[in-house]
Amino acid sequence: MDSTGIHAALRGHFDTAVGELAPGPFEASIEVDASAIEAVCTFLRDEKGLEFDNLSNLSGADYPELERIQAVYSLFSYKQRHSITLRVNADRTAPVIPTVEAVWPAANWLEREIFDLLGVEFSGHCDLRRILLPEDWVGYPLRKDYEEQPDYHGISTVRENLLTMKRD
Amino acid sequence: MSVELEIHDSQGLPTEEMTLNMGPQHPSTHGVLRFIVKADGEVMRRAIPDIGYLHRSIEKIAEKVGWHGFMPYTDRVDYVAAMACNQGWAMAAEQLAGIEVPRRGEYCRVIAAELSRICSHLLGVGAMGMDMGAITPFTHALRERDMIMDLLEELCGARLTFNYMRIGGVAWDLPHDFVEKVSHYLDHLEPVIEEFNQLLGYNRIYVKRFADVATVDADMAIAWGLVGPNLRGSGVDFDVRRDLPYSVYEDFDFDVPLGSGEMGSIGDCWDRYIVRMREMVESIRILRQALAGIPEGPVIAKVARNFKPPVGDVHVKIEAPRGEQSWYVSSDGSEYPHRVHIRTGSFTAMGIIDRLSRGLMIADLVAVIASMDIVAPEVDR
Amino acid sequence: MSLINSAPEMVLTSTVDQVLNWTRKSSLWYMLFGLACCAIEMMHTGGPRADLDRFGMVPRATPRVSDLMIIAGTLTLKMALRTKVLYEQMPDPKYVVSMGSCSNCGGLFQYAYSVCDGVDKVIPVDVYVPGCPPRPEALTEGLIMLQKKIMQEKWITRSSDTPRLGGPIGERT
Amino acid sequence: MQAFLDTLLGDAVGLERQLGYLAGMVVFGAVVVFGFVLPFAGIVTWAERRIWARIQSRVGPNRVGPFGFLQWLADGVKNILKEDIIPTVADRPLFRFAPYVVMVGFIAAFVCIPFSGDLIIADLNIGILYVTAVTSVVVVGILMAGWSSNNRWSLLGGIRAATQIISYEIPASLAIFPAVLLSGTLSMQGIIGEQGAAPWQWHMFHSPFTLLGFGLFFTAALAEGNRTPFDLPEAESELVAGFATEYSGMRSTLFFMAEWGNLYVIGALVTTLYLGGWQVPQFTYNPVLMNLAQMGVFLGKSLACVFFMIWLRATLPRVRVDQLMALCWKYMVPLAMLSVFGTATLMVALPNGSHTLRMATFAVVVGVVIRFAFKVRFHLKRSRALDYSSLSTGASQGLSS
Repeated sequence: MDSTGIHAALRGHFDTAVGELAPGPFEASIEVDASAIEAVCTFLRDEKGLEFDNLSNLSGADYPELERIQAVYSLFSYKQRHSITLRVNADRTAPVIPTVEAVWPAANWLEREIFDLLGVEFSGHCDLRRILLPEDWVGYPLRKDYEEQPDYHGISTVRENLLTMKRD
Repeated sequence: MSVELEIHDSQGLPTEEMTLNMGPQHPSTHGVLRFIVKADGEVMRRAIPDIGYLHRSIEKIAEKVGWHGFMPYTDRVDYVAAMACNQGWAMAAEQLAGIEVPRRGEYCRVIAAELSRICSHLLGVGAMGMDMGAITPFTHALRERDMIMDLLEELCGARLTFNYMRIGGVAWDLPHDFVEKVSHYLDHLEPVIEEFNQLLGYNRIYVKRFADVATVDADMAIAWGLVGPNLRGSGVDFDVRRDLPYSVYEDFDFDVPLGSGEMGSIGDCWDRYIVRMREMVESIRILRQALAGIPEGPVIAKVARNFKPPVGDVHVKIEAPRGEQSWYVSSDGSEYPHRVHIRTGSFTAMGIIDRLSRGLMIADLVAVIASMDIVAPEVDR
Repeated sequence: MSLINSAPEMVLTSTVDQVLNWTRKSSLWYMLFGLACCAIEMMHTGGPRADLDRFGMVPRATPRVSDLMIIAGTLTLKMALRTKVLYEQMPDPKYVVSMGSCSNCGGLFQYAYSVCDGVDKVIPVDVYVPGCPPRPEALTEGLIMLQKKIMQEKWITRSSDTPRLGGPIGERT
Repeated sequence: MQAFLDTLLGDAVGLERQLGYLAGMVVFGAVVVFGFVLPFAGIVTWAERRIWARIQSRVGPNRVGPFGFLQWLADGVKNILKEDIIPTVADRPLFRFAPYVVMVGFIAAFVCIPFSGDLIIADLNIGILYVTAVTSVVVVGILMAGWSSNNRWSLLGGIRAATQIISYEIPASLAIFPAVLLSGTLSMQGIIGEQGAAPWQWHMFHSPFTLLGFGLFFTAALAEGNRTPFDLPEAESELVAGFATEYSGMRSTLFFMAEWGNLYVIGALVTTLYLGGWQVPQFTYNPVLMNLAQMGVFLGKSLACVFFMIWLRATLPRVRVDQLMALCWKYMVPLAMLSVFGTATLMVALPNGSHTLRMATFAVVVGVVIRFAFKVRFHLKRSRALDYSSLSTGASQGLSS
């Protein structure tokens, strides 16, 4: 099924929770309300003819000027061989998106990664801990306004400019 | 995350759960992975992966170094098969900007990527043998890899981190005699793969260790997002090169090997092993066709030095040796990417290990990690 | 151990020193400490073509029996603390070779937020091998340099340098 | 040994004679331990590294001494002089004591291991029983090491070793029986004395049952010596270094030595029981020459076994712990029973043995070996046909030569 068909099916079922279809260079994307994402995903997975059985990518991007963090769900169906991209916007100050872990178990780690690096809280996630960075890390590095801590457990993260450093 | 402390064996006697810390520096964790193993004697109750010991913030660096400048970093995303990552990044940037790569350039890419794939699979299966205690296959794999590295070195001057591809094509044309050398090497490699199967793959002990261990059925593999050889080992007939063709893979005739449960059940560790072995054979086929059919012409399209793709984002999927790599690249129209996210095969494969490990023996955990062919930087990036 | 660096320098004591150095140099067991890209080149150095076994260097899984730690690859902050523990677990005399730009100075990743730029911030280093990643030949040369360094050490005879066990060799000039 | 000492002692009697025996045995024992056992354990590590390297298409140690022969010396001296770390959480007395227990178990076996017709420290009349008994002491040491290290990997390694060695004692002991039955004695020299110099006179080829017994004994001995494919206690890729994980310096060297020295014990036992021991045709009546020839033959056969074990280690993967147990209890113990009862029945049916049966068994084994050799030769030829260095003719030619 092509993206317009998928969009029509979603519109028919969810009405205004699903935004307009935005054409993209590779695949079309649909904006979805944060509150509806789990229902939309369940629908996309279970509905006959759609059958998105695979969450192939879950990315997030920080847009400080728009005051939002966007999660991008890239879905793929091995049965139907079609794909669609969903976008969910969250408020930048306290980003919360419901988890889709129950829909695709693969989302477990992908959501943890977004939480770790961008600080999006996935409500309902069973094990929302930092995954890549240590537990005691401060800040969310992939946010545009992230500032590095001067040291980590006594190891300085400040680096001298090696070119101007004098030999002693 | 709560695991009960006291457990009871079949006679109802209380036994104590043992927590083992495997890694981050453990001989079989392929780099720096860590598992917290909750074991009851030799039987694992869980193996909880702890990753991030090689998190090098590649995705953040992309936002600082610009479109062209990020290419060397993609080598380090998966250093065992750097060409595939090169290609993923180049394709993402090209699709954002709508650049058409010259056909010779695409052929060069395919040749480089397939050589890299053989290289990567060799290390993968060699490491599978080593983790099972057979060291000889590993050194033999290194011997073969050295020869491929010689070839790739002639192509781009580096043994491991190639930085060969550019946005719009490849950096250099094939060197003198390269086609002959590669075909000579492929002649040499084909019987070696057969020998590998005899030495390792069909070795009775090896089969016993790998067959029927950590079986992943097709539905589970798809739902957990397994990709590439791991997915095909579970019998799902999907290969990005064939089903969502990119580059010039449409020109080539090749099969997609699938796990068939030859030694046990579909989707066990042995299937994941044999899929890799057969993929090498298919790569040889692709290489032969590519070497025979390489057209003349330029290898790189004209791309501005000050490359600024229009605003937008793309998802690009390529078939890397460790499975489909999904690149999410977002551009805000400046000379720096706004966001790069790489969903790699090892990352999802790592995610499923917690689930698979329940009830296996500690020795099997090693087999599972090896058969998934997990490479640490791809997990952590 | 009062024997260390206490005897006067004569033919006998220097010969003993020479013999001890020779045994150490000829049997440098390195710990499998592959961190990143360089780990692959380290394996290749131990593999058929470069073959570190020629020099009596064999990989060891546990720090307790290894003499040499080849830091092969990027050291992240998360790993840096572990590295220190592993280094402390090695028995003396121990040596460290920093392999590749990342562990020398952070290399390609010095501006990353999660990378410890330079392993010498955490543990002392004897030999730095440049390259990204260094070729097996480069690593072999680095190890031969380490062997030369070991041959200059003094164990029994009095030495004007700081005693070997008093401070890590990397801090000597 | 006693006969040899008799010639030396001449006409001394009573206490003097006994003291003479004692002195002779102690001296010979010391010569064996310090002049043969300990260096041998080291030299085997060198040999193993060279052989492995060849199998893995590498070179192996070649920088210290001719062909790197002094490698073992460098390793040994270096290890002995290394810092000896005892973890603070370890059980100190046990931790210190464990390596010595392992060493005792391994060295004590040499009391009964013959070198030639006369050279044996003490030809006990319960020889083979004594060897099986003292080699089991190793388990205690390993378990002590695993427990006292206070490291979970060590503990797992120790427990694996204990289960494995104790379980495999049973098929190993059962597989000794056929040879003992045929010889009618437990004495090592007695067992060898019952065999002949020609291969078909060995116990191994007495009947298909003893052939089976030979195979079982060899396999079980591999498992008892923690060798691949049964090297689970120190499985590097699983348990880091198993029971020896926390040991450093000299103590770890003792473990290494016991392990590699055990190779020779296994080889010597196999040679004694099934491969005809030191038997050579009587070519001279000079006792020195004769003894030297016997020693050469015995060492040759034992070292062939050692080589075979090294070869196996370089080739095979290792089994899993449950498969190991299943192999022992489900297959090897019943087969060992079959071997014992088969041999016994045969001895009753044919008290003098059957020459035809011997020759038939011998022919079968020779046939298998020849077939295998052809297969290996085929692979060797094919691997040589593809020239490694001619492949990359370009920039990297200097490398591949």
